[in-house]
Amino acid sequence: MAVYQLPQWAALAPALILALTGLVLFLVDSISPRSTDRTLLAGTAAVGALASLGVAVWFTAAGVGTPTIDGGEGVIEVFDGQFVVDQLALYFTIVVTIVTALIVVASYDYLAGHTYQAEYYSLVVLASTGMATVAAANSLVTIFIALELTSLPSYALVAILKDNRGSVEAGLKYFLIGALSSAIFVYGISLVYGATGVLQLDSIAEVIADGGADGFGGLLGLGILMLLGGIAFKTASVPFHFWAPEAYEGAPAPISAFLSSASKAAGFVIAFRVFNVAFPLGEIGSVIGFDWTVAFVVLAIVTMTVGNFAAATQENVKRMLAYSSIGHAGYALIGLAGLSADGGELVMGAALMHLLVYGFMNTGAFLFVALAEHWGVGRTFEDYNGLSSQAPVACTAMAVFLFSLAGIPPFGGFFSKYFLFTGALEAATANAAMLAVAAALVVNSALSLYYYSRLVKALWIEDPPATRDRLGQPTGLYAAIVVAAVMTIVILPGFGPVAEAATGAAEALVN
Amino acid sequence: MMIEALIAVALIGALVTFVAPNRVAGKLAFAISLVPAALSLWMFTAFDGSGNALLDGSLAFESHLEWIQLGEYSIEWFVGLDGISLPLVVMTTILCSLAILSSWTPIDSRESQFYGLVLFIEANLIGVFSALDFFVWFIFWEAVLIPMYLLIGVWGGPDRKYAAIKFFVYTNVASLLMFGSFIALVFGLGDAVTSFALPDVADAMVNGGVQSSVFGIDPGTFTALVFIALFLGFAVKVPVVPFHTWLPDAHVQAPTPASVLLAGVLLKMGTYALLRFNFTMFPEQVETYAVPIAAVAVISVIYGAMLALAQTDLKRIVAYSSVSSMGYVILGLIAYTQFGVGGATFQMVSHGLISGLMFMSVGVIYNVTHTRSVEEMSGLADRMPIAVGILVAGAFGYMGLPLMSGFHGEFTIFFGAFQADFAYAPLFTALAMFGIVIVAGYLLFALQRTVFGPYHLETDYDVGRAPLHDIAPMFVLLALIIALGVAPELIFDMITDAVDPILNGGDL
Amino acid sequence: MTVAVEYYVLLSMAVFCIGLMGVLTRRNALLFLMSVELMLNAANINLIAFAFYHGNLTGQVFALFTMALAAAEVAVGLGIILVLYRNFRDVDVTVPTTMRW
Amino acid sequence: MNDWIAIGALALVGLLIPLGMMAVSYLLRPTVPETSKRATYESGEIPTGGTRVRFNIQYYTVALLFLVFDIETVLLFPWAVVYLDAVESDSVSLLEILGPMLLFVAILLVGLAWAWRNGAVQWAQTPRQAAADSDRQ
Amino acid sequence: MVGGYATAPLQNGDTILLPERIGELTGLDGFGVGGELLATFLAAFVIGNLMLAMTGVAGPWAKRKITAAFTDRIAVNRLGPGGIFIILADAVRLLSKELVVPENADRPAYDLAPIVVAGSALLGFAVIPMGSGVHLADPEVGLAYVFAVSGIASLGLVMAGYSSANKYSLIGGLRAVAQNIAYEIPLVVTGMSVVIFAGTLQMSEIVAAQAEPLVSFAGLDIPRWYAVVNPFAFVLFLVANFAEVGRNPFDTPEAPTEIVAGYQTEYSSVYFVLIYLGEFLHIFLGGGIIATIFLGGPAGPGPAELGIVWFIVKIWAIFLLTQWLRSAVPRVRIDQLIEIGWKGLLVLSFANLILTAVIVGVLA
Repeated sequence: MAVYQLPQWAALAPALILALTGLVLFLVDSISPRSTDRTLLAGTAAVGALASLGVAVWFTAAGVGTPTIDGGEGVIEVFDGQFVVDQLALYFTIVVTIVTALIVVASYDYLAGHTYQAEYYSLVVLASTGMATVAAANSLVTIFIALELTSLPSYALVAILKDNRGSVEAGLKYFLIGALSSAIFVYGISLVYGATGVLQLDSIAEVIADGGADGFGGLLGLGILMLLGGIAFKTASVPFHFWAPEAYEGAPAPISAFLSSASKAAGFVIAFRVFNVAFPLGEIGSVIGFDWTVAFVVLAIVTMTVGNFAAATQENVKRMLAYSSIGHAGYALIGLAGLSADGGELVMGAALMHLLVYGFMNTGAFLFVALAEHWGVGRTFEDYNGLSSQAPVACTAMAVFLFSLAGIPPFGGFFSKYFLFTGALEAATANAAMLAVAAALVVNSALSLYYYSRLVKALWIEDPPATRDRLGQPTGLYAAIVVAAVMTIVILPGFGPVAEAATGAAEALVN
Repeated sequence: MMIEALIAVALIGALVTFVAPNRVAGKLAFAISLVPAALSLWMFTAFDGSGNALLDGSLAFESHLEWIQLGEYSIEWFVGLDGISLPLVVMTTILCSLAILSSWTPIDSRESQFYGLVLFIEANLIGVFSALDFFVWFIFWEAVLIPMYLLIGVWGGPDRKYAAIKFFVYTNVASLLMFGSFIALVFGLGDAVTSFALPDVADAMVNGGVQSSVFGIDPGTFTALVFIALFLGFAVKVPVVPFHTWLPDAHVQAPTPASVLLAGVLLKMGTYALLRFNFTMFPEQVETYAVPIAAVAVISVIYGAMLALAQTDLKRIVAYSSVSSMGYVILGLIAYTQFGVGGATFQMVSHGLISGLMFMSVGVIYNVTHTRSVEEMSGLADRMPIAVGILVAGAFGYMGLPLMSGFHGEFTIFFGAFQADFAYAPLFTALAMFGIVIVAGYLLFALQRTVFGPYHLETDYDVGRAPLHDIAPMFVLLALIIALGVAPELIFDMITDAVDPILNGGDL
Repeated sequence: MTVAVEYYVLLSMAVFCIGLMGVLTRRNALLFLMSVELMLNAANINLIAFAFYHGNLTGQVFALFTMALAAAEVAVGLGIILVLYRNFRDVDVTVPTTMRW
Repeated sequence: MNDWIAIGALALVGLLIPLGMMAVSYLLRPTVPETSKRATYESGEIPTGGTRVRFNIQYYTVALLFLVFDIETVLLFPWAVVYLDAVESDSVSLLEILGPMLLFVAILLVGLAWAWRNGAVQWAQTPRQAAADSDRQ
Repeated sequence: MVGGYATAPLQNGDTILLPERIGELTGLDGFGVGGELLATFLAAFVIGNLMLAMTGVAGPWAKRKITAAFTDRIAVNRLGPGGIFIILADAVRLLSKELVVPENADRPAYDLAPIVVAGSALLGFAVIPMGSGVHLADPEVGLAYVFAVSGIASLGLVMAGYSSANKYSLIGGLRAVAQNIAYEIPLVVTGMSVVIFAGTLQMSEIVAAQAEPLVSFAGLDIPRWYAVVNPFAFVLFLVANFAEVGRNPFDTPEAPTEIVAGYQTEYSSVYFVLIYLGEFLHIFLGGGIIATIFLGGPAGPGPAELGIVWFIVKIWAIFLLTQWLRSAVPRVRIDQLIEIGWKGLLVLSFANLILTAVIVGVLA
């Protein structure tokens, strides 16, 4: 495989390709600032995203990251281990790039007539660059920088509808909370640095293992909690979740999809890597006096409950989806809550699978909202009544997304949720609190089915309002939605490789 | 690979129909649905299995495929047929084709979507009856609900929203309970099973069962809990009193073909699952809980019949009567004798055909009279003799007249129930038999009111002969019913062959 | 004559808490932004002090990055606050409550 | 003696001298209260309108631009300091020490070019440009 | 405390700094820390007053003389030789003027502004080696420090402009900031190209690096001043510096005849003196920086003791240049100014930086 000959830093190719695409878009806009040639711009962005997706898949296939024992190439360290390209990195790069591609294609129609085409696309691509970098970052420095590279464009993107009060307000709130949480995050980093004197994750673990941080238990613990705060923001989980409904509702729908799928995934990859690599459960407990799994157990339960119960009370579809995405953040947190000193890769792998499936179904759901906004039918459940009689295909796709989000067969969401459930049960043998988590998962899923099916009811069963003019069929949006729907279904029979990749990544991380 | 072919044909057909233009959708769907029907009939002739699928019998058309290997449990694509499932599959395919045919008249909006969903249901039903891995089975099982929910909700009667939601919620809660308990069971079995393949689980349960205590519950209690949870989960589907309340609403509101499928096949899913899970994997518990279950069965029989007696809406009558017929099936299962279980299985098939027929004929009458109320019509016989004739024939089948499949089904059930060795078995049987009288009562009453006597119709539409594509499916069904009534051994032999291992605890 | 690291930590903690108080109490978006900057600089104080203490340059380099990122953050934030003012004629963060648009 | 203490001392001096001068002038200067002379100076005319005039939006854009470009110099300084030693030592090739900075500056220049072309640093606009821009606002 | 790093910023260059010098002279260094502190303060005081004296000379007297010379007039000549005593007269006159504070000026910003302007300008001189041991402090980050503190002034200016509650002041202050930030970057980046030569930020080191001759032929040797080595950078820096200190042709912030007197419109009496002083201090500070990093600092023919003389000559030369331009070159418009800064100087300075880096890299 040609991966051998390439220089080390070429392992970051997916991220580099994305960055290059962003710059190219900027150049295009510099050459002709007034141009709103959507085909060119969206095309460039899509090609970039797909190219980096292809590279990431190729690397995975070529066995980058898989241990050499299993005939892989082993983990590639770049820039003295500031970045590592392992299965986890590639896995999340794939997730992010898929979502990005979908978003870009969908935006082609959504942005019709918008003035800041090039800016929009380049910001999207740059944000996904940050996410792809986050996936590979192996030092708190690179993590923080990549995280900011993810956040800053997102702020601008949320507020990109300059004359739309909702969008601007959303941007403001997203930005304020984001700035606050990143300040907390970096302060946490500084405390961890103070306790250990290093910032590279594996070296932190070594220092802790050698008892280098014994004197600074409190400092370290506080630092870890603050890191948790920053991560909670990115993943839109309690206690930094309250920006999510506003931001998702106000933002242009494709951006909401982007944030709620890709950005969330980026947050989780940080959580997974930092807490597994830097603060391995075995030693950390003795140093800081408590196991961070406790924090995650609480966070998971609270997050999923808050998200789902809030979602159940919404009248506005976008808002409902926003809260439900909070709930899903809670599900994914199980992956960390279920860890234990000896393994737990199953539950973590389940979380990874869920994030991948979620990337499809949630993106699709938000893109359907984008379609509805494109049609201008309104934003509440009532406004969606009887859309199926006018746009059956899109509504079928939406039904697929919603049922998959609810975790009903025969859709991808079912398996990922099931594995989370069983993973939680398995972890319960080591940590009885996980039984509560599993119970919460079941209860919340049942609850979620209620409000998801409400929307299906509105789409399919309710009668359409008397007066609604014909609905167009925007190519890009339809393409993105249909692709997402097909993938959501196809993942079910094709779940084997997904599970394999996810568990592989998790094992490499946990052990 | 035959089963995959069946499912694939139905699925692809569903997709094609879904995007096809509305005009051709009906004919297209019917044409497509003939393929699985023909295939399944061929499979019926080519059937070479023996024994029970779960208790290491030899399967027909078996196919294994590694799917997901995660943790210590493997999930695989595992389908196959035995004497119990094959008749049901055949019945499903035939009934679906006929249902599609019978819906040409009533369905007049968004046809392509309607027929697409019907074909989608057919595919999943085939999957349900042929799947032998729990996950494959469960996925098909759940996948049936969504399209049925939409069928009722979109094309149903005036009160369809309520009915659809009720159906959806009831069945989903039930499946959640069932799913959770089964997963718990598999975990409880510990190292005895390494996969979710039903045969493995059944094997582990029959010899050995749950050994160690699970989540702090001692094995006995745990198994009992799982048994009860599963039973409740399926009871909703069957339905058994008191979980039957969703059924009349769903039936009354659903469009004719939907209720045909609902009564004909979906209810059988419940009894089939009961047979596969509770009555195959939990022999001891069956013994233990025989009396209460029998009581429930008899109650459904009598209570369902009583309710039917009180109705004036033809569809409601048939709906409640199918509740009581399902009661017979449960009774036969709990009897746990060859005739009991075998008869129950036979009754599933025959009731599927008969209730299908009844709903079709009611539908035909409704198509022309636009009412289903017994009060509003009378003397239809001289206006639409053929349809009414078939209706009467179906009703006789319901009452279990000889030479009709109903007779053999019920007779064997009672015969088996008498032999059953739990307390008061004869008493229960006698009570259940009394149910037949009531059935005869309400059916004859309804028929007398509607078909005989001078012609009169409140809603004055001009009632003419029903078109051929309405009558034809009913003829086919009637033919099948009579065929099974004359020669039950057509399927009864393979059924008993598949049932015996259950009763002898796995060893033939 | 060097100062013990504890004092730096205390200082940074104080600055951080001042920033936090500002974030919690201020309603003016600009002041909010300044408070956040305070918090970031508190982190910088820590990083540099600890770099001094541990005798490696990592912390100082990271402090440089933090500054750069803080500046970028402010740039984006000011932009957003500008459009906020254009739309709401105010920079009070409690004014925009039109989320039911 | 620490440099920074010396600098602090100078700062102290830098504070004391102005204060001293203020004190001196406070002793010397007269105060003749008269409201008219405290009016805002607008060439002796009656002050019109508020004094917080709305000014060109470009002041903001330029300020934002400055924020970014000024910080990048912070990142360049360390490089500039070590550059000579790095070049003279044979351990690293010229490309290794020069390449990253070139890349960095190149990215910056892309940003500058974009800002330039999109009129971020363009102060005054001809009516035609304004018209062309109006659809972008 | 590991390694050379932690202690590095504390140790000085090999140059003897003014505090020690004074400590030795006055014998204060015998008195421990207190003595040292006092010595340091004395040194700072000396430098402060030196600068004050220079601006005093420059402002009321030299400026007039030079301008007059350019316009072929005779300026102040009554008091003392060449009217030198006008300085005292002006000082008294200005200090004894009434202080008129506009009615809706917002204080204390209005009062703080002059102090900030004057004080910040003075701070810069701390690290500038003026030869003959007149060198207050010599931290490793000298150059960066100078740029930093010289930036503070624009804060004072915008404070002045904003707090005076006057249209002209406001516009002036904003212009000052816009101009400062527009030319700050070229300034710093060009300074960076010098750092590439010197390989350090320490002022004394930079000066030392310029000491040895570049080329020497026919007995006399051309010193390795960076103005000679890289004249392009020198010119760039000069221009940017004029803009920084807001002198012609870049004096748009004050721009008499446009906006009355810019940010200092509403200032009078001692406040005016302070701002005025601050501006001149800035001119000299800019001159000092230029002299240090481009003109070899105090270097020059003759014994090293003459260093201070040479240094003062150099900064006065630059002051002369500013006055020359003031009377020779017309003022640019604000929009031209900004666009020259962003589209011209910025790009040029980056080009200069890259060019320097490449050349240095290739030569070495």
